[in-house]
Amino acid sequence: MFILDHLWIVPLLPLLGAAINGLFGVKFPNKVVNTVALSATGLSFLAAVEGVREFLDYFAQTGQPFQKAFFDWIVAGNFRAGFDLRMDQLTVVMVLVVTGVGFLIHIYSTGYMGHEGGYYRFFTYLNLFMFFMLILVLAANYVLLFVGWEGVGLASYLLIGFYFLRKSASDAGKKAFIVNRIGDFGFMLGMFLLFRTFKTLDFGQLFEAVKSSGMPHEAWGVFGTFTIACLLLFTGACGKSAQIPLYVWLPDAMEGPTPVSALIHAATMVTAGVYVVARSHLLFEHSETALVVVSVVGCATALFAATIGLVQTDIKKVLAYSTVSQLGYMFLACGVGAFGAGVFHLMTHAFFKALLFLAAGSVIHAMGGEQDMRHMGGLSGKIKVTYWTMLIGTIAIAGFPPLAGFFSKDAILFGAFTAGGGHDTGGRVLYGIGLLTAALTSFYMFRLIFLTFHGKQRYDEHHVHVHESPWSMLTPLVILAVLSVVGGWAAAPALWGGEDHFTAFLAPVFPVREAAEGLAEAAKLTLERTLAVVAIVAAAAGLGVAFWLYLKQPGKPAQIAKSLRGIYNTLYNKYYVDELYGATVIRPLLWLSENVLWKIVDVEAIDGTVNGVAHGAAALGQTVRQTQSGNARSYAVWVVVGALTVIVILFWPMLRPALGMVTP
Amino acid sequence: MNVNLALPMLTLFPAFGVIALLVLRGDDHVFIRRMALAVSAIEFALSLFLLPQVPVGSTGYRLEINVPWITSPPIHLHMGVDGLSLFLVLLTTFLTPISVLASWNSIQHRVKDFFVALLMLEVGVVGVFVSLDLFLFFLFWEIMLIPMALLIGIWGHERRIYAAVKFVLYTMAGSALMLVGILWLYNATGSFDLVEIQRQLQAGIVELSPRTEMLLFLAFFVAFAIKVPLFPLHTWLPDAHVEAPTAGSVILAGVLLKMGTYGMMRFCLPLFPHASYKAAPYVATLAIIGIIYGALVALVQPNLKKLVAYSSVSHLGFVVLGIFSFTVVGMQGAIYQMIAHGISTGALFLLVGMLYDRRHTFEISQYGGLATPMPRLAAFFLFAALSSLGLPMLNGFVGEYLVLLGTYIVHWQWAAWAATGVILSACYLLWAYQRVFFGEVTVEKNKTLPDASERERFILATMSIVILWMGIGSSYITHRTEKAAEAAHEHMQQWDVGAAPAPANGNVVTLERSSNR
Amino acid sequence: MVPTQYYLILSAILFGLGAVAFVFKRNIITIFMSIELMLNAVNLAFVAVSQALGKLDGQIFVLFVIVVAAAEAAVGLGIIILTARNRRSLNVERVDLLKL
Amino acid sequence: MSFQTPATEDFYRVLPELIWCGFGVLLMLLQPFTKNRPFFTAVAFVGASLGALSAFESAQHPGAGFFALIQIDTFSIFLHLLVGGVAALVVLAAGPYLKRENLDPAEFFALVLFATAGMGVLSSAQELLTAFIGLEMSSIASYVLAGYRRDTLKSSESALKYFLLGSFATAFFLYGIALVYGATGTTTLTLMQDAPATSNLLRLGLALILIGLGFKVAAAPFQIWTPDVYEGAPTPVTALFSAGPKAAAFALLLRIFATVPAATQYWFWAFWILAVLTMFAGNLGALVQTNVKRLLAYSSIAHAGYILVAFAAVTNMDAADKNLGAVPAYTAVLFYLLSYALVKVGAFTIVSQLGGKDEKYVTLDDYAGLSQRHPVAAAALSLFLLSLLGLPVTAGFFGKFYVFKAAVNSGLIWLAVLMALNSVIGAYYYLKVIVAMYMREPHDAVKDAPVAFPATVNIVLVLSALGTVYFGLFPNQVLRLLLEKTLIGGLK
Amino acid sequence: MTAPLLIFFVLAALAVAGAVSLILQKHPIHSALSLIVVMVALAGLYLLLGAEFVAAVQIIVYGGAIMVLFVFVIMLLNAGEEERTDFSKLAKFAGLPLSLALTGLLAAALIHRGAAVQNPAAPGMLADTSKISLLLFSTFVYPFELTSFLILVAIMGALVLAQREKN
Repeated sequence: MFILDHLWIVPLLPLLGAAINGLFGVKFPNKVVNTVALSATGLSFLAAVEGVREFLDYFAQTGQPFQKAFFDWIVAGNFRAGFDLRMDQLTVVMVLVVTGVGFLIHIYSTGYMGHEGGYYRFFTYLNLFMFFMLILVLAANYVLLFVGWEGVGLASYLLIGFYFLRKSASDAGKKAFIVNRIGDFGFMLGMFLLFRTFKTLDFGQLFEAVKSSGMPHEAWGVFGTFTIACLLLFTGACGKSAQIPLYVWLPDAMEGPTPVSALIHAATMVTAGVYVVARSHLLFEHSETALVVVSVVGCATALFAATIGLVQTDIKKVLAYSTVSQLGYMFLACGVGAFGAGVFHLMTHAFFKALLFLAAGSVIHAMGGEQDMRHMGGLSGKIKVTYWTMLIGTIAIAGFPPLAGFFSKDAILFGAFTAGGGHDTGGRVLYGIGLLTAALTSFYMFRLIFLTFHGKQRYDEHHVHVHESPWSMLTPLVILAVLSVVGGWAAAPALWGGEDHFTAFLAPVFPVREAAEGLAEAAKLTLERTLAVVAIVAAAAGLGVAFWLYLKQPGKPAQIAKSLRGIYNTLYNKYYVDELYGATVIRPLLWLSENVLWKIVDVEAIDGTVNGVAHGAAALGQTVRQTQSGNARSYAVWVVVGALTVIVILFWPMLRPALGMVTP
Repeated sequence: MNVNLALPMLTLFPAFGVIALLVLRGDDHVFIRRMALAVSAIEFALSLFLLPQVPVGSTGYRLEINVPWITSPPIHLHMGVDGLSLFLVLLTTFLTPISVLASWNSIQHRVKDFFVALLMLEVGVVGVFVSLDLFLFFLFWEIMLIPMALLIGIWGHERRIYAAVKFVLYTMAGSALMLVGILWLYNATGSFDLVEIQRQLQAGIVELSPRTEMLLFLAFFVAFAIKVPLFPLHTWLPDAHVEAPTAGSVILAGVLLKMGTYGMMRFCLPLFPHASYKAAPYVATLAIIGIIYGALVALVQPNLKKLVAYSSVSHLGFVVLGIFSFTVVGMQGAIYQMIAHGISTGALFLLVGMLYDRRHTFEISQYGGLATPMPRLAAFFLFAALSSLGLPMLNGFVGEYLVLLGTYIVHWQWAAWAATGVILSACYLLWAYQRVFFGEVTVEKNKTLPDASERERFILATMSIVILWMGIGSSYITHRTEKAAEAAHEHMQQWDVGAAPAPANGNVVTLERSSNR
Repeated sequence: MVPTQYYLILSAILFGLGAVAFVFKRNIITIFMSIELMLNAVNLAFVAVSQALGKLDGQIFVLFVIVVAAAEAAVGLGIIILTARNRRSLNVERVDLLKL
Repeated sequence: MSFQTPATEDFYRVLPELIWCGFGVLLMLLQPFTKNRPFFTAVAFVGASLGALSAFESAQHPGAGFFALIQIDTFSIFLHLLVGGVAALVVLAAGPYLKRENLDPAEFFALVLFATAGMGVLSSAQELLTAFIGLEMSSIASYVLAGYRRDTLKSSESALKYFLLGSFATAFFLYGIALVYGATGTTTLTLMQDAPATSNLLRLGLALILIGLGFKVAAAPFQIWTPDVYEGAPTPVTALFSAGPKAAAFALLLRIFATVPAATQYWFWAFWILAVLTMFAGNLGALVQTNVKRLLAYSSIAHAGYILVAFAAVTNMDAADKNLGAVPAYTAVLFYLLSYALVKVGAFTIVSQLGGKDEKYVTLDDYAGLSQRHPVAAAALSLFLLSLLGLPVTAGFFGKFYVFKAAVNSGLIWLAVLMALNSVIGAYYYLKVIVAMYMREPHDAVKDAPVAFPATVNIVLVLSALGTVYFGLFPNQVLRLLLEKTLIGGLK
Repeated sequence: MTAPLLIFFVLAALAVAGAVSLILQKHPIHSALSLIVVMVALAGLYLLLGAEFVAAVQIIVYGGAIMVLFVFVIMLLNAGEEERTDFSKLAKFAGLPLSLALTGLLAAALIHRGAAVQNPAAPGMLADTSKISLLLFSTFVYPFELTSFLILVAIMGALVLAQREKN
């Protein structure tokens, strides 16, 4: 129980690494930086593994999630936010994914970033990110979770803007932070509402309070406490997990170094939104509306991002939109109540998307920094390990069995289809869109593979010396590839001869819900089988189209783009959403602030009034001064005026009736 | 009659330093600086001894001294600290040596006068925070004006005289009314003693008619609101900040503004609870406007220092909002935000001052890409900016969060509006940071700027440690300020006799005015 | 028998005419004379009232006023001579160096 | 009626006046024998301060003297000390000035002492004609003093304007006395207490008295002469004007006020309105001044306005315990006069020294950068200005505080608010001077001008500065003295 | 109309006429002479009121000494006709109306019945100069002595002001 009792060790190790590298790293040789950073993360991973082991023991004995308060962080009135850490099955999944994938990416980075300036800085940020991410997943209350939540945002900001000399990079970092802040705005209000209602933000106490409060489930259209709170929390999740309408930062975030994209913008941080929704599932389950909104937003984002991904030419941008799309998938799962499936997809996605990004990084590395797929092609023979691992990742994400993506996606689609007992038209629609998205995913991912690795070589060999990456980079690829292959089997359902360990494992957190109650076991199996087949067909269709368009008829895509110029341009320009935001929110706000608030309200109106009063006083002073004409005759008149004044004042009670004024 | 000389000594200690400075060698600048640093550092050390004097859970005022000073009208030398004033005093005594250090090289002209003014300012500010006699309070309140005006007016930048005069006139306009209010109160109660007046008002010995109470409230409130500054009384602030030397800005933002919010909490609420209730919606509206407005105007400032100045308007809006939420949580948050803002905005002003020392301009367009020549300064700047924008685990978050939470509990709309400030603060700070530090170095001169010197690093590291500590160990402070916040809250409750017995802290406070008063 | 009020009204008129003269005249000496006129009006009031009250002190006051008038005349004429010497003009409107 | 002689005690009661007049005569007698300036300064200083100190002797004989024409009470003792102290300081400050401007000291000092004696008479008189004689004594001496630099146009103009307008106002005052006499049958204040309050005669008489005294205290719109006269007069004389005669005229007003119920009743609104007009006239006028001497003149108008606020406060007291309730308001006036006199004498002394030969350097530009050229003078002047501004730890603060308190206590909130507003306006121009001294750079002409502060001037500055700070910190003793119920004696 | 009343009106008319003449005359000498007329008329009124001593003093000191001083100064300074400038716009437009209004107001206040004073029992009964001296030297001895200083001041003042510069 040592680690569990000192659970803070897990997040603290990366923080230590960050601190050492951050304060002294500038003087360290790269090797020392490596040692510090890797050992911090590695030890953290080991500690996490040990912690998980201890937790499982603990759980076996008590049947309770583990939670421990370490110190009071914020205390005011009856509000308390402690530095309390919590370990339950959901945490276990997250902690292992974060530390595990994180560690791999650290290894990868030593190779990838080896020749970059600011090496220590990079690892400082990366370790810092690990710290905050671990806080996020280990937190036992919303406030501490929020610490990690904002902290990873900060790390993301720093890492996106790592190449701060590039304006686009610093722009992207800033955008990421600010858009996240918009989400956080909702998240904070959500917390406040929860606190106001339940007087606590501690997960354990809060969920107990919810259960014991006996507050009714809120049906569709009822905007009760749960609905509002959940929607507010979901706003935060939208920001962090890049859902419509706050997804805009994620594609830009590709300005960061590729390992960052892999770690933060694919595997871990962006899934925090999903994690929060899953964590708050008890609340969401109290509100029909919130769930519907989550699923619709998720589904819409999935499709929307996938369509954009179809035409992107930057290899990382494709992956970025893919990530957005897959995150939509996860929300779709949560929205239809299949939280387990969502978390499962979160995990598998972490494997294969990290793999894809790292592989893409390897490609970019090989191409000497080139990211545009139009200038690649035919790389498969030259960088074999990268090619094969990336292909595995692609197959996984495309949803071909028996790789990880298939199982998780299948679970989600099944969940959607059977939502509302399987008779819900809404669920069917969601399913349909999900399926379409799956096909699109398969298409753009294979498009990526074909454009990059197959076909004609479209780069100049004299300028680009394609070379395979060092093993420090390839090892993580291989490991992740393996995980992408086998990861899915953890939750392989009965249909595939598995026992769905994953769902069972998460059962203490998400009580197993008979998704398709009312259906007989056999009918359920049949349905599952049918849906699986349909999914495979969809994926295959995507693959086929991609194969046909990019390998068989390489001229065709341009032709199609030409004939559908409007659509193509819209997609290529990401539906002009950035421009829309710019035109409707950002520029008007800046204009308003500068030209109205500052220059008119502040300078003219308020300060103008203040100075106007001063000038008025000065003008009055000049008037008074003018009476001082220097002419004694005028002065005599003034004395007479004064005399009249005084006499009139003293005789006022008698003058008033004389002047016809009567006292009322 | 209590005679505990600790607080008068603490208040007057810098004045002794001033006398020493005046009497001792006047031409040796190094000596003067060391002397000023020593005095302010000792003052800080002395003030640390206050900490154990206000233990967790202690109620009322500690280290009280109460001796008659003027017999008619009865004015007493009445001082005391509680949780609220304790940390504001500490903040003052902490920021003063920092300011001395920050002025080490940048002040080369009339060095002695500068440090004399700075130390006198400390006397005034500490005095304000420990005074429990309204007259004494007013006295220190006014005393601190002149050194501050001198700091701005002599060692400031181009429009320093305009700014200094504006600062004084604005403040005097408010304080003159406050004096009338104080006297009115004296007329009603026959006392200048805060504790005594409070007792009489609460016991119903003296009853103020609603109109009287409201007028009195306004007399005090306007003076405080100008100091805070609350929108729309804020326009002195940007000018004063931009023109002031670094040390002046640090003290101004760090401590002087807090005098306003301190006053609201110490005087407006306990003395005029009904009027406070009635005014709360309006005050909160102004505070919220201030939060958003300050942030939006900060967003478009081409002048870095002005940007930080407007950010103060925004941040102080949170404090006022917290106070007028009338919840323990909100008030605790307000107190915390006062201290946190002092540190983080102080740090920002220090950093801006360091940039100014190097380039003699505040124009953002004159900078850009500074992270390359001066990575350390850039790092510290980011740290301070993050604390200012309320990143959790740094000091700014705690106050802001508690204020919003406390406000939300009673008026969710207020909190929702105010929370937009959280978004906007990220916008203006990060944008400014980007424009100053990121990108290629565009101005040739900037390429060779030196990074933070050892002195600067010491200052910044100290500030950073405090920022971090306050972000993590906030309960150390909140435990000690709790009783003060509860007391302020209770006064509001006690007066609300018609309402149901007060629920525990942080709960909804009914705002209906009781009918039988 | 003349009512005392008549005297008072006469004194008021004379006093007022003094004021009129003070405002109207430009020659410093004449202006000073108008002050003497006003003092005379005051004296009339004193004497009339004194007689009405049957008290003698009113007459005493007149004597004092006359003394004061004499003293003022001495100093005043000194000042007038000084001014005339310095400025070569007796027009009060031309004495306007100090102003605003 | 039989012949009566005054009691011996009566001569103790007027001891200060006797000493002042005696020394005045002495100075005139000594004049042919010596040209030694320090000697005359010393004699005059001894005379002024001895006279002031002898007020303590007359304090041993309180009560009405000289057939109830005068009244010796705390009030009159305080004012004797005040005007005597002012005279002593002015004498000290004037010594170097007279030397610099090459003016005869003997007559000057004699006139100062006679003027002081007149003020002394004014402050103890409780009979209007005696008061009138005192007023004339101080006025006539003042006219001459204003024109003492007889060869300069400004000084003679100052004397002429002061004389013409002053006599004009005197006529009003005198006419007022005549009418009051007609209405009440007496000129002794204590006998007027049961005068018929409805009489037009009394009403008009009081109005005219108010006009006359309003002129002396420079209440608007009678303030009109003040800036010109103050600017043109030799600066030490200006110091005397702003402190002495004003205090004495206020004293008489106060005594009438305290003693004659009808006055209290009729004058309230007049004071209210005059106070407001005066405050604004003074402060607004000063706002745009660049000549420091003139600025201080305007400022003294404003301060008269503040004092009038306290008067309005006195009137508004509950009639039932007017005397009890009004005492703090009287105290406010007296304390204000004290603080104000200290400060004005100090400030004008500095102006006088900085002016240089022929008072050349009196504009704000000439004051620029004074803190570097002469830090002590700058600091002292700042202290005085801050006291005028009413900042704490100065006597001016308490003075203003008491006036505020009086106004608020008697329910004159609006007047207090207007006064507060005026304080802020006032702050601007006082700051303007401080700003010039501390925040601006000196111009070339003035840079090389020697600034000499002889010992006597330094004594004046030290005394007034110490007094300003001392009474700012420890006003107790003075207040205790002034808060007696028997402050103004002779009441039934 | 009784004789005293008639005399009063005649003298009053004379005094007012003198005052008006003072105002209207352009030459200071003429004004001075007009003022003497007023003074003489007033002296007549004093006699009518039974104040012989005051009437005598009026003629001797006022009409004699003071006015002679005036005339002397006028001659000394060789003052010519008054220069009727109107630099002061205030005096030009408001001076006369306002000062006339003041006159009117003063007179009106005294005409009002509230201003009534009791009329003397019999005329001339107070005209006892010895009583005046008794009063002057006992009750009013203090102001009387003060006037001596006052005159001293005046003499000295005139001296100081009128003396020429030594060099």
